[in-house]
Amino acid sequence: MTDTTIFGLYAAAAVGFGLYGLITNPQPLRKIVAFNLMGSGVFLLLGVVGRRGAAAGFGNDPVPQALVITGIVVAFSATALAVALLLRLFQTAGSATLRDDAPASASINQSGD
Amino acid sequence: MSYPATVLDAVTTTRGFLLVLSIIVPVAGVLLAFVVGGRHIERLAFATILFGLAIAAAILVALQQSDGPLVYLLGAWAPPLGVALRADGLSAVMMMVAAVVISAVGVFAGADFRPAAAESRAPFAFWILLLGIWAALNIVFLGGDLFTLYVALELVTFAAVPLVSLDGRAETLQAALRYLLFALTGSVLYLLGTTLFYGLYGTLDIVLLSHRVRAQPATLVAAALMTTGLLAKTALFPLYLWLPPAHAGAPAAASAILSGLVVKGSFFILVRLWFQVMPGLPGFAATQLLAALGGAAIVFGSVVALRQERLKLVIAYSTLAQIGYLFLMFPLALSASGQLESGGALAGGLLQAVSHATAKAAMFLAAGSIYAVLGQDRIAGLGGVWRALPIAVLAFALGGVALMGIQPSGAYLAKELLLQAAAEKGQWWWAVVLQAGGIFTAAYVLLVLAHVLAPAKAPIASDRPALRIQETAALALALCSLLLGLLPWEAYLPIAQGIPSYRLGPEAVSKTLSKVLLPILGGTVVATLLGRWGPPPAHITSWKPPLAVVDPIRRIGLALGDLIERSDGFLRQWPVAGVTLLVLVLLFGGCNADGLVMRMQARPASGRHQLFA
Amino acid sequence: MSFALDILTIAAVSAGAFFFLAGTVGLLRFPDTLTRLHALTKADNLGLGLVVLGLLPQAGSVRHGLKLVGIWLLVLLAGATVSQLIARAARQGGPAR
Amino acid sequence: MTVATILEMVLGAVVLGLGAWTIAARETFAATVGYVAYGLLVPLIWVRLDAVDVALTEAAIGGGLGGVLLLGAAARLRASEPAAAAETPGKIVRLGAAGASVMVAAALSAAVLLLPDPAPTLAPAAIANASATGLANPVTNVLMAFRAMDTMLEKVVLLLAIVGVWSLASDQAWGGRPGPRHQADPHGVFAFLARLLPPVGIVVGIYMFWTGADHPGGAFQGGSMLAAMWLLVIMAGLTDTPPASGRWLRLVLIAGPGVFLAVGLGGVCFGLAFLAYPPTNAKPLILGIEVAMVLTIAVTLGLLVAGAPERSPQR
Repeated sequence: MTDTTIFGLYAAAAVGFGLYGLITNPQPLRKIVAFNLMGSGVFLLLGVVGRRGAAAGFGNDPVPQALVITGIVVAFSATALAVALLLRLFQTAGSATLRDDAPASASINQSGD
Repeated sequence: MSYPATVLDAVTTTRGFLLVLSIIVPVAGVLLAFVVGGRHIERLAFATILFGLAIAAAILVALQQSDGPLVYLLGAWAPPLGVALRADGLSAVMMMVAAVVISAVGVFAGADFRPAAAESRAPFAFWILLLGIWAALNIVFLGGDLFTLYVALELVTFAAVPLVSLDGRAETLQAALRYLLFALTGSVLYLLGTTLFYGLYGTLDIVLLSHRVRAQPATLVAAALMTTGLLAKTALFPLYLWLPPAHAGAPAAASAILSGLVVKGSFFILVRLWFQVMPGLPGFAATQLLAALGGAAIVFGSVVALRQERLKLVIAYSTLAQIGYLFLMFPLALSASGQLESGGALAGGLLQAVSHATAKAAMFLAAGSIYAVLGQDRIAGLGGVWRALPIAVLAFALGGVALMGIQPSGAYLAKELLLQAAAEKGQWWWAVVLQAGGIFTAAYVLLVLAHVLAPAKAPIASDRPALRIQETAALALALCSLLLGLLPWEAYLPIAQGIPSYRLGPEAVSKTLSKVLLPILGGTVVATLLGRWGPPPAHITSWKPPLAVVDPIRRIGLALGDLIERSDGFLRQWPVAGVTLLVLVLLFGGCNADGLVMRMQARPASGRHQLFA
Repeated sequence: MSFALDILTIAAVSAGAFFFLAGTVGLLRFPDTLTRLHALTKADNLGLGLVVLGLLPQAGSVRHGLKLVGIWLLVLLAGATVSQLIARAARQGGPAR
Repeated sequence: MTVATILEMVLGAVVLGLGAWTIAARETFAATVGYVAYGLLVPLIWVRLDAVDVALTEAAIGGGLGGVLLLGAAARLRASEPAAAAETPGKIVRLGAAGASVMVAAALSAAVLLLPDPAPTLAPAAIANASATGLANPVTNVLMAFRAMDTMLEKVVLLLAIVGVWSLASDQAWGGRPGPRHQADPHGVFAFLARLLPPVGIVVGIYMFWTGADHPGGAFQGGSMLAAMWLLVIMAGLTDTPPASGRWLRLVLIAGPGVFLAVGLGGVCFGLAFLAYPPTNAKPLILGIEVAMVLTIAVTLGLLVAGAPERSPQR
């Protein structure tokens, strides 16, 4: 087992932690953190893939690196949008939860417009 | 200057630039609209839409004249280093549908999102996001690289989520947040699979992958992750927790886009993945599982739709059912060794997507017109609405009829093609599901129509008059869907035999009649048994004897409906949906592994050719 | 000469590592915010300073050496400011950690 | 087993432990603090993977700006905590989730172990074609030439994220200044830092961008550095966020994708292809795009952290 593979296993574990947090944490902000953890696991995996493809004098295949950089920016945009939604939801509803106990027909019927 | 090509199609074809145009025109529209803002944003959007519509049409024409897919190598860099755009028949058709639906929605929204003297929030966001979704969908349809498709998927999501919460109410904000978080989970899974594909084969280009992908254990993991991620974004049962509140809560124009087009984006990538990226990989069990989920979606979505009290929720749950319909094609089109076997089934699946896109957009727009006039959309309160909004009601009805699969609608043609494939393969159980799907659809459409056509309980107190242009936009889309079956699809979709003809004759008439009557009669029965009806009007005494007969059966139906509605509430809880998501990953991995063992012995011939004309 | 410089490097970096260790132990074990901050600043200022000092002979060029010193100075600045802010927040009954 | 391997295992274990902490911590604020620490340590792994470009990006965007965003949200959401904690799913669901997560992670690990050896790579192809751009940093080559489409689209992603965040404003606050007005003691230590650091930070940011042509660095890294400096000044109350309706602000926000698009079309006009650069002028053209992109990225990232417009432009 090479040291690169070790990082690959860590990445898989980070994805696993992220998935668990995303599913079980009731607080949306924690879900967002878990999503980021999961994302970072995926990016690490790409880094490991790139590292395995080290060749031609490069320590890391540049293509996966570029994908990761694009991916990080996309993930950041997602985080920003989710946080803004969450803050607005908290401001409007006074609570921040994804729970939807009421039957769907009841939850949308008081419309303002 | 470019990297030595390893594939035959790695050259830009003539008129390939049309593909670039179809992406950068809406992108340029987004950028300009963002700067201009203010009062001119709507006109700018209209100009972009017209331009885009023309490009989509031009691509259809160009594709017919070329003898293979249109290809454009971005920056003249050939894959695997570069990224290619490719348009085959499937992409061209989907692009045209997107253009048509967006045009109609644009006309409809022109009345709702007309900016006032100063720039205001909702129009600004709506028009930019509309163009953004369009650009993103075109990339989804054309992208030849799995990572470019990932970015496109994210673009779709980022444009779609704010549309859900455009009116700013707490419920819609919550729906948007759910949608965003679940969709993000799906895209992370997709990206994971993409990563593994790169690690395995050193390319993300779809055509190159189709040559290189072999049935290996790591490939199965990648495929399972990507499939499930895309299912979460498509909202296939049981991963639909975000769909009903998001689609029903958004403004009508946005709902039409979300239900009609957005879910088709991830579905389209799934089709690319299963049919092109990894031919020979999905096993019998995996395709059956996919279609079984589809079948469950039909039953679940339809039954819950029948029990909704609000029109927009009926339509939203109908989307859930219709998404299920899209997945019935997988076992019919793919052979047991995962190769494309029946082009007709694939064409049928795509046609179903096309018909649903137009019909569902029409229905949401019609519902939006009704909502705008009545100020509410409770089904029980829809009596007499056809007097106030005859065109909207007609649009809704025609959209419903088109969805049921009645001649000459696109859904009819789709159903015929799928039934044909089911008969050829001897998988009769899918034929049953296909027919049941039509009956269920008829049931909720008839249920709504029965209320709409009933006499008004109270005179309609209208806030504002009906806008004819909005109703007409809805009607145009509904007519589109209804007449889709008459178009020459052979040029774009892999339909081997001629399409079932429409020649008149006594035999044809009786056959047609039976095909029309089956869903309508079946639908009436189902709607009577499972629907929510108020007490019958007391003054009609003739209702009593039949009611006495129906009552016990109806009670069973209601109990069944209750059960399904309760499981619907259970499945829509976040933790449950999350666990289901992971279980599906494992199931798909397991199903494909099952096929893997089979294929280890008999590896398929390397006949991995271009599947699509 | 280079041997002496290597010895200096080893000594300084080890000392720096010790302060980091001490600072971390303090962060985990001390009872309240202010004492924890006290421990942390040891790691930031002294620990990093010693590490940078130890690395200077290995830097190779003056430019790289200046970059190293620049890093230390920036961390000093940021660390000092943040400690102040945290301490003030702690005194005003903010987030107790 | 070498010292380096042991070091890597320990580093990975610490990072993973922090990751687990962000999931397990009881308090949301503590979890976000844990995430910031995680985000600052992950770049070390990236350096060990010989991907310095990514390490810089991850530190600046993942750890830095992402951390600010999450910490700010955690502070504003503190009141929602008890209600959310009451909704923790039952033991069966948690066990099920844990089991399923472990199995998916195990499948993923198996896939990692089964990756082919020798691994496929595009590094030689990237080298062979580097002469077309005249840039020595291979990652910049991939981002700006070979996969330029992704990079351009990602700028559109950023813009749509801005539109999405702004669409969450109330109708009255439309066109107003994003985020809350920060108050700080103008003679306090924070204001002092906000005056002292930005000149240095701006130089470093521009350097990171400039050196990205040939060495690790680039528009993203430099842009996020500039964004951080801007946010620092805003948070110290020395300046305010610009009104969202400003014409200049809008122009800056589309400058990156706009210039990218224009240069891409220029490639068509010169008879090459969309997003192709004429070999003689490739480097200046790419740098031109990157200048626009740095500006756009800096302002976009800053505004994404600031949030939706909250205050009318007059106040």
